[in-house]
Amino acid sequence: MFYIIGISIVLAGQAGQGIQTVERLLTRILKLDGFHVFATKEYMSRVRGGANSTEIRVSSEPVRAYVDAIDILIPIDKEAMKRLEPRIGTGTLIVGDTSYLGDVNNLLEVPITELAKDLGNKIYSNIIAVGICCGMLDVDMNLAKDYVRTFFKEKDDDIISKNVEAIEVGFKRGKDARDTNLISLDISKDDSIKDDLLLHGGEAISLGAVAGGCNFISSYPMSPSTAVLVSLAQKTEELDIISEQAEDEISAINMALGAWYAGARAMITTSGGGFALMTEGLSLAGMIESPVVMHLAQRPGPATGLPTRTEQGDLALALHGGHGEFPRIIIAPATIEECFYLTNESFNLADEYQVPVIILTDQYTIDSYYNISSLDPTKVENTRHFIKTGEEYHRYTITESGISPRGIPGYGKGLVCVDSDEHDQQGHITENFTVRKQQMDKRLRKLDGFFKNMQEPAYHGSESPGTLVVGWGSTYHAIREAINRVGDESIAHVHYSILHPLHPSTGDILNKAKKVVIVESNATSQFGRYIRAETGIKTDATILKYTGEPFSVEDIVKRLKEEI
Amino acid sequence: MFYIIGISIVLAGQAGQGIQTVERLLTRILKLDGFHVFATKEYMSRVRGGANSTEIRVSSEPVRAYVDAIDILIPIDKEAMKRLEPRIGTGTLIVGDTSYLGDVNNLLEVPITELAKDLGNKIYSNIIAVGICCGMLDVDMNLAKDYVRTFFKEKDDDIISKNVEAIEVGFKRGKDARDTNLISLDISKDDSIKDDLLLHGGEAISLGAVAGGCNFISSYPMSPSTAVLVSLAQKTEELDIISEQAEDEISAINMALGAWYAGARAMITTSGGGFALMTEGLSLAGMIESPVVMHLAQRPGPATGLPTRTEQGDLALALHGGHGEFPRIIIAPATIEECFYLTNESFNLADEYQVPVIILTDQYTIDSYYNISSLDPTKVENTRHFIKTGEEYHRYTITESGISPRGIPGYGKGLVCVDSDEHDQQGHITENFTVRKQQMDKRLRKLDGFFKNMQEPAYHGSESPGTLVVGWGSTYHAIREAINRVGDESIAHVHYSILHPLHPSTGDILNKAKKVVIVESNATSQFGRYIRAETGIKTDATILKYTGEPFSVEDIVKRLKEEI
Amino acid sequence: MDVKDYDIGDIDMAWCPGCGNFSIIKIIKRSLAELEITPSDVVFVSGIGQAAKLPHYLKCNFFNGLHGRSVPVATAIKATNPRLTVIADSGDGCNYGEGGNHFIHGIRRNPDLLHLVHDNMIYGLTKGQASPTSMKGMVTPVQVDGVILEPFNPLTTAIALNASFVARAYCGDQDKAVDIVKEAIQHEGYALVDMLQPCPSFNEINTYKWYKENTYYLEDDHDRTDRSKAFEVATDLDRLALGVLYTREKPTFEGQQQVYSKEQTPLWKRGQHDPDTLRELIKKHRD
Amino acid sequence: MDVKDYDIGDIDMAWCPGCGNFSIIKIIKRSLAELEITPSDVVFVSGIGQAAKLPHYLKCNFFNGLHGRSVPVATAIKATNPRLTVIADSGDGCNYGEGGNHFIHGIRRNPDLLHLVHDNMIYGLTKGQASPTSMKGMVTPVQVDGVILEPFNPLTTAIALNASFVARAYCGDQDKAVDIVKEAIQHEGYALVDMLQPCPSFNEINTYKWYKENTYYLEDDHDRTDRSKAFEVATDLDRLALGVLYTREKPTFEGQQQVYSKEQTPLWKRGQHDPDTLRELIKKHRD
Ligand SMILES: Cc1ncc(C[n+]2csc(CCOP(=O)(O)OP(=O)(O)O)c2C)c(N)n1
Ligand SMILES: Cc1ncc(C[n+]2csc(CCOP(=O)(O)OP(=O)(O)O)c2C)c(N)n1
Ligand code: SF4
Ligand code: SF4
Ligand SMILES: [Mg+2]
Ligand SMILES: [Mg+2]
Repeated sequence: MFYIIGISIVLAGQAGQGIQTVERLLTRILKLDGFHVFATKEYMSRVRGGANSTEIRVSSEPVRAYVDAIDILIPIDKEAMKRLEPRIGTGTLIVGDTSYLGDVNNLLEVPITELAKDLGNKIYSNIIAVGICCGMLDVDMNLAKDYVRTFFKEKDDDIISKNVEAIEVGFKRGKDARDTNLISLDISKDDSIKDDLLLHGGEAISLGAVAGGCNFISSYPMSPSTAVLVSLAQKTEELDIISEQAEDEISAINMALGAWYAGARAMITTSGGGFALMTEGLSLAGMIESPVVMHLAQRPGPATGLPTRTEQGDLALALHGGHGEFPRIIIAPATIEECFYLTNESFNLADEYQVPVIILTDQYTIDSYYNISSLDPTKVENTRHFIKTGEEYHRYTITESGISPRGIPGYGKGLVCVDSDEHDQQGHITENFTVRKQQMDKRLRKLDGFFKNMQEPAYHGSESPGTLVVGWGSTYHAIREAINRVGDESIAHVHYSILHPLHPSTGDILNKAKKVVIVESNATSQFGRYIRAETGIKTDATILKYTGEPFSVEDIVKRLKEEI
Repeated sequence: MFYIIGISIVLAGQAGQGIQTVERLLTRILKLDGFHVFATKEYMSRVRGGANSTEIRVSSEPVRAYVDAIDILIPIDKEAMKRLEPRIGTGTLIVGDTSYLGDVNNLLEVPITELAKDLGNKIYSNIIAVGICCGMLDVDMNLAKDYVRTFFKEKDDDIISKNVEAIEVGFKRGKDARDTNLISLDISKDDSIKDDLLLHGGEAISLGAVAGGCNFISSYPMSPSTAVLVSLAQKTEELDIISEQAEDEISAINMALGAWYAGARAMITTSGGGFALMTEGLSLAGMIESPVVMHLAQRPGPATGLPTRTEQGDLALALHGGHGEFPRIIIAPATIEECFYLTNESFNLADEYQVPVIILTDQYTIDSYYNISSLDPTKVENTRHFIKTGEEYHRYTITESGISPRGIPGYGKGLVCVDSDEHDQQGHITENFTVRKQQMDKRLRKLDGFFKNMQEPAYHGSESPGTLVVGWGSTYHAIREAINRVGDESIAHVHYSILHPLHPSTGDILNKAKKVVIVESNATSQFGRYIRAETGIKTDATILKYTGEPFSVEDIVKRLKEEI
Repeated sequence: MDVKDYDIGDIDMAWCPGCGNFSIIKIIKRSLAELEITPSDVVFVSGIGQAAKLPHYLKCNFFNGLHGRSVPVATAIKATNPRLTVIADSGDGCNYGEGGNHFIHGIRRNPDLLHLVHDNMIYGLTKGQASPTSMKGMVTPVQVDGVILEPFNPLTTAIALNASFVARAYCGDQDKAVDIVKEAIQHEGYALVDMLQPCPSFNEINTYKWYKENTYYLEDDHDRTDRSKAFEVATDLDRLALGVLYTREKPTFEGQQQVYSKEQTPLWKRGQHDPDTLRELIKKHRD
Repeated sequence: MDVKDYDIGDIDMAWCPGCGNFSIIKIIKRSLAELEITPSDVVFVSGIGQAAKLPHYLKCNFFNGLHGRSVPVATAIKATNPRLTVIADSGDGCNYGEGGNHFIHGIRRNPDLLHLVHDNMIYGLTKGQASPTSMKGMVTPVQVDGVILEPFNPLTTAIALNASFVARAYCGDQDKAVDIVKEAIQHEGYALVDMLQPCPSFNEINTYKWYKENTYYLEDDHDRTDRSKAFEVATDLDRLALGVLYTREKPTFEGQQQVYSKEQTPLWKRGQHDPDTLRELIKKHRD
């Protein structure tokens, strides 16, 4: 059984040629017209030029993963083609202009640039491309035109009507191709999804943060994490949020800790290099038992690496960064919904356990999206964990749970004393060995209670499978679709969104499988190593990718077939 | 069989009371007189006051580990007593003045302060204490006096003779105690060790570094790592070394990388918090394939922790610090000799494999010493690995070994281009996925060749033991002596000085034992976890200490007896 | 309030006999008492060093964080709860060495803080290496040939950054130091007080005597608003000027935050964000 | 030498059309050519940003390191091999933001470097957030209400730190910029050139036109050794002075190293330390 969901359209051009506008316009129009959509983009670490592209999948059922195969390719310039060559197959229809495409197979010739110029300017090329897709997909034209009008509403009337015309011009070409049976696309529409949401992982995280009560963000820009800083900054008009661009990452994490100390719910967002710089501060959070939420959006390293590409290469850093020993929680959302709900939850967990919570995403998660039905900002109940202090308040009281009631300065009569040195219950420096051990033990038992309410890892398929595929974080949907495509009932899938502490059922789950295959976007199987460190179990095979590209469904299908 | 080597003398007082002078004087005199000695100190994170102490063990055979038991205690003030109380046993002879000691058992009353005042100043108290020890141990008085004269040679004649007098005054008291059979110490002298060396781990590392060709050190002061910076700075008069105190640790590591790039052999020295800050730079070394030697002297964390105490809590950080994936080597010297030879070797390894080499020590290693026969600066052959470049030189040529010949600017006609972004063979930024993978694979295979010449872990005892004790780094001698004391033939001991890559024999070695017990100065058994991640083997029991104190022989004996 | 109200009771102070830090803590207590500031309304933020231990010896809230990082922490505390009196208090090494970047950018932000720097021109706690303010030629165990770096001048730098309050005090002269510190606390905006402090244990050059001989007080008619003049005064290293060199009124960091445009309530008192607003924000993603 | 000698050949340049960086690379090539410096004798050290990509587009040795860290790397390279011409070359965010602490202390060290800062008053590569030098009020996706921080003034700061060469240039005026850069390279010691650069993609305020209207060249009779005067000139933000504002002769960092007191040989040429000296050092530990 070959199980392909809908079609994939790839639009490509230079940075600055409006590929992002195309993506936004087209996915919105399609969704409003009742199509399920998925979109992800890939782009170079530069501002203009180069070759960027966006993949849009359109389907009559939910579609949520990246595929290599391109059904329709609309390149707006030549460079784009070169880069996409490996993905162009015999079934790929290329739409565009021979003037820059040259001699290619399966060409639907549309003189996009010419048509745009006829409208008065080359810049309408991208909107024409949107129109072509709409035409091919038989989109409701009025809806498309309305959307274009709203989209450009800030612009001059003339520009608005030119854009509407561009859509029409493109639409006609697309419809022609359909009418002449050059292409035949049978994707049915589903009216029930018209009110669905379209938002990428970065936005879902920042919405999850505000749902979790986040009211302070301090960060230093770094791709691909900046999306979260930007989207929280944009909300400071409507919401009580302080957003500050720090001079460096070290300042950012220390500000966040100061903010929690004074009663805020603070977060930082960064990428690998910035996180490395923050690890001293992470260790400080461990020592002073400060809550803090840290969003680490991974990109390929080491060092500067590939700033705008994706990887899951910083798990080991998230697990072990920072000197000394202290508890932490690591979460890797697998879906847009989880980006929202788990981020929301992270603020409660950080506050309750007084530990750093690291949200581990990657460029792919940040920049991808698909339609989801809804997000409920009150579904996760927000709990508040600081107390009003009395005169005799001691910040680091020894308790059985390991959690000492947390006061904040200015609320109650007590003094709140926190110290990065080893300290006694009052927060004063100590060199007493017994006190040291008591405080260490107290800190290290804080998460013992965490297990009781811990979400089970997602499990699909037989409980004693022939092959168990293990994944974490952003590979979820690609694995799901790949397993569906392979269509072998003996394959099961377990997926981790809460990485650390590792769910205690892990050993049992893995032991029940004949063969364990792990999928990770890194070169050394960091999660596999971590599972082995925790359970002793070695995965039987690894499916790894570390080129900087996300896993495609085909990547996993191909390797899975080799492994079963 | 109860196996105690020689006696242990503890001298204690406030910071600033000259306890370090005492330690230095006494150990030198004893060694020159033919006694085997061991010394270690513990001190507070302050400059004056508090309570510091030094333990000196004296024996007729080599003695190299810390013990809890105190045979002779000479406190120079009251505070010192309080702190040492847990270590005072029924067999402890306390020497000093009732005026500050009060009512204690086993007191040899010597009015030290009075006697010092008689000599003209309270400050002679510490030298009198040295004299007492010399008297008790029947040291050659002329030798002691000569040594004191040389030791104070920079001082005024008057002060020199007062110090000599102080030694004599103390000596008489010590000898009296001996003559009256109050104490009887039978430790024989060994003339062959008079030329032995006495140097602490910090000094051995810095000598090892210069033997390895180190000619550049950039660092920021941080206890307990500063000793290495100081001792290299002190050598800049005699040797061609640039020593620079950086404005922060980030600058320090980046300077070291700049220095290697331009052809120096550079190192940094730091402790956990500083190392955390350097991890971005560590990752840079990984990416640009720069050699660099990093000395990480551990102290208890998290955060500021206990700045002058000891722990093995930063192994996970050394293993996983830095974002992205790249090879590194981690070495943890177990002896003074290894501090020297393995540091020497580190410069060759870093240079040969173009990787960061982390030398992982701790406060205990840095501040402890015992007599060793010699150190040979030419034993490790220094190899030089950079080449003269030709016009067509490419820094990152793909090679089978993964090692690309390293050029330096100004030597040859080639240009040396290094880049923190992913790069092509020439060192230019790339976003080509294939090139990315090639360069990643190249970097990750660099250490494949490392295994062939890798030193075996030290092994003592039966090859299929009932109990196998696993240790690493600074616990070596304490484990050795503890096993000797327990005297059970079924116990074997394997000890790691090269931690990463882990020796491939590890699984086999551990599997042969009925029970594996690991000894670590941390709370979470980081090396145990690492072994499990590598081999799947879980240690059966852990002997852990994380109070900030070093392991004593007794600690291990007690726990070992429980475990066998 | 009385100076005694800030006493913490019996605590072992880790400073050396004769250290300038003993005077500094007195200066601080007197300043707070004279300004009638309740201990529970003050937050001290320090880094690591001998100076940075000060908050432990005082009745106050404190955040004794990492070496070099007190300014960002203090800035965030003040922004989160502007009702607190926030004092960033640490050593010269901490503030001008490890924390140099935060010094610069902290000034640019202009939070309403007292930034008190114990300037003993040495690294005390780590046993006597040069600090950024150490004088040229000073020999230490690390600077074996003497300091060769140009000493860092915190005052010229702060004036160059157009800091809103720039002062130098000397802890050996408590009355005058109290005046300066009080003014700095009352000043709305970032206020630097570089507090000259002898370190008898490690700094043999800048002794009590040296400070006496090499400092002078600014005249009453010194025009604090004259930036160029203040700069010129600050460049003089032979005679160190004491007093308030420069002030400039400007809006504070926290004062300019959108969150305080309507109400002054500290963030912790505000509760969660309004769910309806969140729902609206989410709905926007329908198209 | 000819400007062409620095051409790297066919390479894809990641800069936007109309960017000031194209002028800067020309200025650099011309300066090097006119000073007859061989490509293999030059090392460029850059950080991360659009500016920091420059060394890739030039025939030279380069160390394109981490964001913010070019100054310590460059300092060490020069100290390790003083025969090389070392140029630290990066953006304003890189040097004054992330790298602010190295900027301060780099100046204090006074290595013989050209420190060239492409000052476009914006973070280019990360798509238009404020940089330390962004003007007040500038609205960006992160500074939604406009920049509220006091802009960082690199020139007043460098003069406050008594830097040995402080200049501002404008890349739109290549001839004059070449003169300034050449002088900075020839200057023995640390030389800051803050190079004003339009960023047509993200900075809509500081355009070519704006720079034309808001800059002027210092008169020939400007006294570069007058620190107070230089400071005053540098404080003026309405009219930005171009040219060399301040110079001060002082010994370089590498020049003061003990290793070069007898011979100038770069470290790599010296081989291992003498084993006999090492043996002596070890023997000292016999007592
Ligand atoms: C990241 C980091 N680096 C280094 C240290 C070690 N350290 C502690 S205090 C100190 C210097 C203190 O000097 P200063 O700030 O002038 O304070 P003082 O002791 O002179 O009062 C240093 C380097 C540290 N704690 N953390
Ligand atoms: C540690 C770290 N933090 C953040 C980044 C992301 N980053 C790359 S370039 C840049 C800003 C560049 O601005 P600037 O230095 O002014 O250069 P421009 O692009 O304007 O030329 C940032 C924040 C990074 N690479 N490393
Ligand atoms: S080291 Fe110096 S500054 Fe620190 S407490 Fe002692 S005398 Fe004071
Ligand atoms: S973003 Fe700005 S500075 Fe960077 S290349 Fe483009 S125009 Fe130039
Ligand atoms: Mg100091
Ligand atoms: Mg810039």
